[in-house]
Amino acid sequence: MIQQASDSTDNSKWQPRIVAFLCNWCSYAGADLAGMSRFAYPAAIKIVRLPCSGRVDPMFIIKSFEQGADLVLVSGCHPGDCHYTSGNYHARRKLLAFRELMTFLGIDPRRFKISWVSAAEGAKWSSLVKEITAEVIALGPFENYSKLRAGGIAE
Amino acid sequence: MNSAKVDEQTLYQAATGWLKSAVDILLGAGVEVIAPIETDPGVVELAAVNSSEAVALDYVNARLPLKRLLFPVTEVLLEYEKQSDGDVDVKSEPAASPKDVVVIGARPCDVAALEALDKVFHWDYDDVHYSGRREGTTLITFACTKPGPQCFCTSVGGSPHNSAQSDVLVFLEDDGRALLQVCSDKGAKFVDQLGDVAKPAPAGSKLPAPPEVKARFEPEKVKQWLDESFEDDFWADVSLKCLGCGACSYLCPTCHCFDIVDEANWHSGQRRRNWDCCSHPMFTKHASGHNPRPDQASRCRQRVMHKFKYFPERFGQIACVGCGRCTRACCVGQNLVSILTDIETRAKGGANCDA
Amino acid sequence: MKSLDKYYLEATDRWQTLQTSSVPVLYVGAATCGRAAGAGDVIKRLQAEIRDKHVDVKLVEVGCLGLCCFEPLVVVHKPGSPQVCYGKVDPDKSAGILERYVLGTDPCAKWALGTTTDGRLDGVGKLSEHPMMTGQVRHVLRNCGVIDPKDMGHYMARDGYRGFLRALEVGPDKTLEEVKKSGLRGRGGAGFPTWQKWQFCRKAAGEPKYVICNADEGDPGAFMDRSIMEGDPYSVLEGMAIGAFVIGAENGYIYVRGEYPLAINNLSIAIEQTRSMGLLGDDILGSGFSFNLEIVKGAGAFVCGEETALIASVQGDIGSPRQRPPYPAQAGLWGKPTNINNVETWSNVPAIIRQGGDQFAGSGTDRSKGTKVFSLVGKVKNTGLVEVPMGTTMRQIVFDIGGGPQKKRQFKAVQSGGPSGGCIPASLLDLPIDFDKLQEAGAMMGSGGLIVMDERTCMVDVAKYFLAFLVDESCGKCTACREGVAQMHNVLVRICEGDGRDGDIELLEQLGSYVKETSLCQLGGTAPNPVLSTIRYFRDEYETHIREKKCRAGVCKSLVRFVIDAEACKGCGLCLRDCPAEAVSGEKQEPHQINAELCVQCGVCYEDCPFDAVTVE
Amino acid sequence: MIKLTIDGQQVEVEPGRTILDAAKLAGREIPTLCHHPAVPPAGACRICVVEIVAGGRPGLVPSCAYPAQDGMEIQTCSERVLQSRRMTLQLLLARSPGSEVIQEMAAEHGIKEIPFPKQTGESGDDCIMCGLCVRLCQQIVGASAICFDGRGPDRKVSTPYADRSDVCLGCGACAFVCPTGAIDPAEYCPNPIEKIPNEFNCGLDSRTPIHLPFPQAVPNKPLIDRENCIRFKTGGCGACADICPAGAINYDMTDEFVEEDVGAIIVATGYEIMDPSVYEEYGYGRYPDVVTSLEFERMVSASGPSNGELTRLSNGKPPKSIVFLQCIGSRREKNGKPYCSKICCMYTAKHTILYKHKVHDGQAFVFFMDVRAGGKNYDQFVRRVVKEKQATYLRGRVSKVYARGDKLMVRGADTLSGTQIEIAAEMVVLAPALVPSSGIRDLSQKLRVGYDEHGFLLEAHPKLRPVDTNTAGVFLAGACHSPKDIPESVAQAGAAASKALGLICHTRLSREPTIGIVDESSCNGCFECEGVCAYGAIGPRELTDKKGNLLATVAFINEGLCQGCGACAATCRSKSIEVQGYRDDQLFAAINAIHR
Amino acid sequence: MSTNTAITEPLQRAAAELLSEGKVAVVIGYGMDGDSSFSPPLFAREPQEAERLVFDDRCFGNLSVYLSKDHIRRMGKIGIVVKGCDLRAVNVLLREHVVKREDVVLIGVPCAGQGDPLLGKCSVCEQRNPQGCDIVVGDPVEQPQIDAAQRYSEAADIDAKSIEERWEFWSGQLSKCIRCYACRNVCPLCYCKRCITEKTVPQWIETSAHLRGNIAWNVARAFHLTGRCVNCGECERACPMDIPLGAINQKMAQLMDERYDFQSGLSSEDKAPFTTFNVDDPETGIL
Repeated sequence: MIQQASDSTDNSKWQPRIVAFLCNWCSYAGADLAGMSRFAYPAAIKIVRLPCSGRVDPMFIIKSFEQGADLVLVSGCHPGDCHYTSGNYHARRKLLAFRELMTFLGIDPRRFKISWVSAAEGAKWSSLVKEITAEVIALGPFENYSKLRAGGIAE
Repeated sequence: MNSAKVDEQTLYQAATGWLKSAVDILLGAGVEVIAPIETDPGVVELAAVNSSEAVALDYVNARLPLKRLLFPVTEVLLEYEKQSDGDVDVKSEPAASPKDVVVIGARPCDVAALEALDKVFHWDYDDVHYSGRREGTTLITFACTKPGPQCFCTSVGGSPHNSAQSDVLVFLEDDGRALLQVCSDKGAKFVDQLGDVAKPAPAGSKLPAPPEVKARFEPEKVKQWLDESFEDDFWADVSLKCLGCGACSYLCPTCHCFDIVDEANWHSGQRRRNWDCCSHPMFTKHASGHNPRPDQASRCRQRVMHKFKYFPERFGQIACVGCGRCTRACCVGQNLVSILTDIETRAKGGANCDA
Repeated sequence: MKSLDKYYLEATDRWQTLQTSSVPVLYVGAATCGRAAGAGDVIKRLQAEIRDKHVDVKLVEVGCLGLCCFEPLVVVHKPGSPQVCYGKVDPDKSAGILERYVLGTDPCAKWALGTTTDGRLDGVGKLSEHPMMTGQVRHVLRNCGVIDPKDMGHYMARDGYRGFLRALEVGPDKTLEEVKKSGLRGRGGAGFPTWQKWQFCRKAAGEPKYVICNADEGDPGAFMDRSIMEGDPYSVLEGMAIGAFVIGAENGYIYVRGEYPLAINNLSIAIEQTRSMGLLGDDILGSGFSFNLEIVKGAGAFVCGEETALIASVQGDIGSPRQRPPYPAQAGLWGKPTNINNVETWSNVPAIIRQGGDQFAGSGTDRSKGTKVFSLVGKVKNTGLVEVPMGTTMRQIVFDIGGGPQKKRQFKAVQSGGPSGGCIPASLLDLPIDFDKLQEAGAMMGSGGLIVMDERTCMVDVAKYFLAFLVDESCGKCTACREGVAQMHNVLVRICEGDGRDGDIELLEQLGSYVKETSLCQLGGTAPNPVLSTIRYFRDEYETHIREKKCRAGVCKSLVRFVIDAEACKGCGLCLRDCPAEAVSGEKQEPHQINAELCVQCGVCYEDCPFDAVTVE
Repeated sequence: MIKLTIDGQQVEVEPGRTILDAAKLAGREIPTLCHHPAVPPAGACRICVVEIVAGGRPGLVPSCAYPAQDGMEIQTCSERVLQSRRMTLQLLLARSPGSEVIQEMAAEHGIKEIPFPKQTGESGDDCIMCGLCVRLCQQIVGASAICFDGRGPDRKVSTPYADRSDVCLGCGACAFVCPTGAIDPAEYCPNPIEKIPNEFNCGLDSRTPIHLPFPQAVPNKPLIDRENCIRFKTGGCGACADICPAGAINYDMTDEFVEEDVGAIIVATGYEIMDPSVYEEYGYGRYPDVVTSLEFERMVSASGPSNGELTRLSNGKPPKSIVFLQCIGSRREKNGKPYCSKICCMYTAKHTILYKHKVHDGQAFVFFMDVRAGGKNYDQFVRRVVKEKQATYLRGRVSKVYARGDKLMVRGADTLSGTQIEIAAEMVVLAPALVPSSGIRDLSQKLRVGYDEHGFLLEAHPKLRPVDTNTAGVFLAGACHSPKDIPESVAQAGAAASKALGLICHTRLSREPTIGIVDESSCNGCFECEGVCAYGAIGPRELTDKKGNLLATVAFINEGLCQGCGACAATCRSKSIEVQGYRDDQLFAAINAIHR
Repeated sequence: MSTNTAITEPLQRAAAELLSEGKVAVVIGYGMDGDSSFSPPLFAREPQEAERLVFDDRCFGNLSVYLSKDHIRRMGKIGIVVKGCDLRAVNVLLREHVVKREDVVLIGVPCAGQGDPLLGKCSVCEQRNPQGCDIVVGDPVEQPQIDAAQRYSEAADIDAKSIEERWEFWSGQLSKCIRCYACRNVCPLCYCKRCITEKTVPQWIETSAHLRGNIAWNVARAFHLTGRCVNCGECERACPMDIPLGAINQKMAQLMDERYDFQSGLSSEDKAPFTTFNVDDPETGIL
């Protein structure tokens, strides 16, 4: 573990890790479409499939950071398109509030992205991933958090 | 361990500026110096210092007790990692061998509390994590000059000038000088390190009289009642307002309950020991869902019983040093002294008065 | 009860004292009729005289004696002398009577109508022997003009409320039995047996029950009820109390026309006094029977004399009748059983209970018992209230009591029963007065109005007059009355204006019988009577109007041409002076002439001429 | 029961009934004027008199107001009766010579001449003073806005103080009951009489508060419109209950919530048409002769407001030329609906034929964008219309409709010939866009069914599940889903029905296992999960001990309704809900895996 | 310290009456304790015990926390002394079905503010006079008009910091956390039978008192109170390590107020912001 921590702080070897929570019906299908349509996008993104963006508990994001994510993305259906009618509306409230909480606590909000990508937006997915990957590369490793993996108060 | 006692306690007179010299000397010797510093206005905490300037001298007691230096709030017991071949590599040694530490300025009650911790961590099993740190720690205790309103050390066998478990007990004087009472070899070593700064006190030098801390109850009487009052309604009454927040236990210099958890992901992890608290409902909750201490009454009772009955029965001493932190920290005004005096009244057959 | 007895004693004592007063007492008839004739001025004058002369003379206002043509009337009690009744007393005369008779010795015989008590007085006969009084039997009117209507003591002293007390004593059943025995029939016009009406209401289901006094005296020329209410209000109250007791009603209403303020005033006082004596109110004399009375003022609609319209009016609704059944005895005021009797009926009751029904039944005819009060008006010498036993003939009333037509003119007919009654021609003058007999003759008793007509009365005009009244008074609810009566009136107008056609009489008859049988209420049901009875007896007059275009009575202006009989004319110039059209010419002492072109047929000359020299051509 | 004889015929009636009631039972007709079964009788007009021959006080009595009595013998048309009746009619005729009702009645009674002068002018109007209106207004309506003024022949029916009084409700009941039609409420009602528009006829005519919703309604029974019923407005009236022989009227009935546990719901809320007045250029709402297709449909319907007679609303004459405008609001990206309303092309073709049926010599024009006649035999139908010259089809849009004289000028383009066209029409029929029913959004939220930007409900899948919705057990039929014609709607309804039956005919329900499960031991019962559940799948469940004591109320997820979205799981603070297949530990494992 | 006799006396009377009439099994109020720097909770179960109830300017605690405690609820119907601010917590508890309205008798006390000087929350209190109580003792106090801008001031200092400074600040503060959970246990709204931090399968939050675990804990705590927290400040008062928890809570409350026009606990009928939504909710920051 200590070894790992030093790995991740070594910028030369560092590869960004993006955790993406995608809803099954729109964004996951959109990502799928991007694949089928042969839209290339960076491999830094690791997709976790969920039924709905409304399924995302903000603690998933904290969990992801704890596990070494440099950036977390939650993506769902466009408003009004939710397969479950309103899951994305609930997600929108919660996740935007969560981002405010992060911001207030000094947890860099640029490390957390929300997007709406429909099943038809393979191209958008591809460009979105490119965009955020470029951004996270520019930001560098999420050191504030990676440092924490070495321990807390008494260590 | 601090079991070796000097045959004769020796008094030294330290000159003005002794503290600065002591800190400089110790830091120069690569020793980690822990001392009270004011972290927030009115809040004093024992923490590592780089110079003597930050050391706070005028305070009642540190917010967190001394115990946290020897029994940290969380510590790694072992680490493990899955190897590429599928084997698991386990490191069960303490992460690093502890540095020598000198704690300057803890209060006598906090220091005296270590006796209880020593007994627990060195009882049926020698806890290397604890004892390693305990060995390497020298305790230069500052005698109390201004006890706080909630202090009741004298009721539990202590005193503002209690030297128990201290290596050196320091009596600060107004002019910056101090009387150093050496209580152990470690203490002697410390005084030696000071060189000229500390000279043997002139014969006949007298220790100042301790400030008054009124004795509030007799622990024996309390125990006497506790011995036969496990089922008493008193516990339900006294615990009514208790929210089980745990602040009392966490701040207690003698409380030592802990929980061991694994924090891991799929390929590596740590086993940690964290403070725990008998006031929390989860503390005794079984995996089955059964909780032998199902309510706040039984948990409150446990806390009092443990300190004033079980611990004395097992280790021959009360697990309370009268620092008063529990009462100060309680946000619903639960007052340990009131509870104990109430118990004492009951022990004497008196009426139930305000708990 | 004890206090009541005591009061009776006191009242009797007071009454006796008044009757045998040691100081002179002047009784002034101050009912509406008296006041209209100037009784008010007389009273003022007498008061002033008494005050100025510092004499000890009592003045008492009483009701109407019925001698209306002699109003104002003053009855003088002078200690030691019989009481004398003076007629047509004006203020000067009253001062003279005071001066000369009361304070002096001259009985002023020329003004006196007669004595009212025993004893003789020079030059003054007995009033009971006065032509207008002979033949009269005064039961209902016994107190009128005798007692002070505002002093209950007077009534009590004359056996007032004894009937009611007896009723309370014997109970409703026996009381009703007495009424039945008496054979009393409603005096309002229809002559329905009173006991039967009471019994219907008594037996009808529904609580509470009500009794109502119909004091909406609407017939032109009728004023019996007014006189009773003004002169003897207690008898009405007592009668109602007895009726209510029999029927089981706890509330009563007196529906009085608003045009009778004095009657309302006297009734109110009487109610208050009776109540204060404990004879009205809750649990009367501990009998358990409660009875409260209230006066309701009518607004002077003739139709409100009809029972259902009256009830509607009491309820505050428009005074329109409704179809019967249900009858008021079943569903009247507020839908509850209600008994309505007229003033005279009610005031007959106390004596019946007091003296027993048999005594009442002792007078009158077979099927019409007791007496009947008539108001005798029209072209007759003595007008006034007349109370005669049933069975008296019309001739007796008109000629004996009334003194016959004025100016020795020819009697033509009597209109009986007001606008809804009919006329009785000379040929039927000997008909005894009786509900059924009058009905047979095509007239009706009505409430008792008798209008005497002489040769100068045009019967078509009379019919037209009454019809005009009825057109005005029809409520307009039902087609038959509203349209039928109006059309009849139109035909009559046409006839009187000389536009009568053949068939008009038949049309009138046809309409008349239609209106009679098709109308909703008895206003319409009787409205054609004046027409139908005049056609029946004076068909020739109609024919003359229609065919000859002539009105022999000289009334219908379009059909009249006045001429002066030169032989009879003495040239007095009266007609010349009064003619508004200056159509009369002629020198004094010479026969005058009427210029037909200027004449407007107003008839002034016709009326004026003392020699009957003006005639109708 | 009361037994009486009427014209020799024995009848039995209940006590309290009138002779008129008895006569009706006996089948004897007695003329009436002032009588109305709903209004207490007055016996005012006297036209209904009959003769009591025996068994009562003999004479003429008004049958409407006279109670039938046991043993009565009644003649309804004896000579005496007829004489009276004839006289009454003569008198009434004199008063109201112009009244047709009286004239007819008089004629029936053989009256030719009357011996009275006929009145003219004010007092000779049609009012026969029967007072039915007065009684109705006072006793039934309870408004007392009409009264009598004066008495005798001068009696008049008037308003209090002859004024326009606010007590008048404007209900028009007086005019309704007036036997001679003498009342025009507008003369005295303070407010304009608001006729109740007949909804089914697009408000082209009016209806009474008691009405049949539409012809052949199911159930085919009248209903009372509470908003307009006087009983509910003033507490008066109640006439219908009085006269209903079946006693079927119950004013206490109220709308009620009926709760049913059902296994499936089919939504078939249909459509509404868009209000075309938003397009000012077409003049709808400004010119009476510009109507919607639905209004036109009613106007040509035999059961419509004009009984099938097609007339111009402006002047009542048949329109000699008519222009049908297609796509009013449909297929219009800006200020309209981008979709095709689908049914207009076909019904307009039908309308042109109907028009020709009504106006043989009329000329019809149709402005269209495309003729969309995709359906079985549809295209043939339209072609027939064109071929048979039922109508002239002009491809193009209309830019303006404006009035010139009594004509409507329709200006448009014929894009086929490339010319500007102006047609002088007498009627213009608009085919407005179909829109979903106005309450659809509320309903969709209740049913947790999605809707598109236009408010049409969303199917679960446009191709594979066109009848289902994303809420299990809710199916769609008809135009609530999208504009549809009848065959399509019927087909979808059949499909929805069989889907619903397929669902409920089984004792067990098969479904995806990805649903939420509540950990009842840790659920707090705060029901925040209920708030986020789009399916109403979450409800309370009471946990009891063995004795039945309530221990806790916790959330319960109906597994038949749950769709497994997991919003509840994300909302649950105590983490007491897991979604099968997307459990927290499964997701954490996925997050962990990023370390590889 | 000054006892408010104008409230204390009627309060005692009302409590004694409720108890003697058996309308409640216990009245939870404030008592006097000379050893304490504030007036601690007092449980009156007998009418005579009501005499010990006081109301003064040291009644800091939010007694509604006891409404969810089993050992109190077992007593029966609860009478509870509530200040206007406490009532907000009661409203949330009602909304979340923790207590039923019929199971509590709310004894409202008008409160012009606690502490000398006034506590921060009291100086911007908009609920000085409790609304909707079963009983209100004492006369209403003046309610100053509070500007919406004044409502949230505790977070202002931190808002002024840059992201990095904030991280610096909070990592320092949160490092202190010893995970005693006093903040949770005194919170009236942290009534979970099993706290998220106690859930071990999976382990949502590391229980060790290192900064990583402390951040997770404090984020979870703050987020679970977002849209619910009534800013009573008990967590901060209870925190033995003096972590400015109130600032976090206030920040989130401010967000709910500004973004969704929602203030928690003003009514027991309203819907928590995270259980509802508007189609037109703000979208800023979504890609």
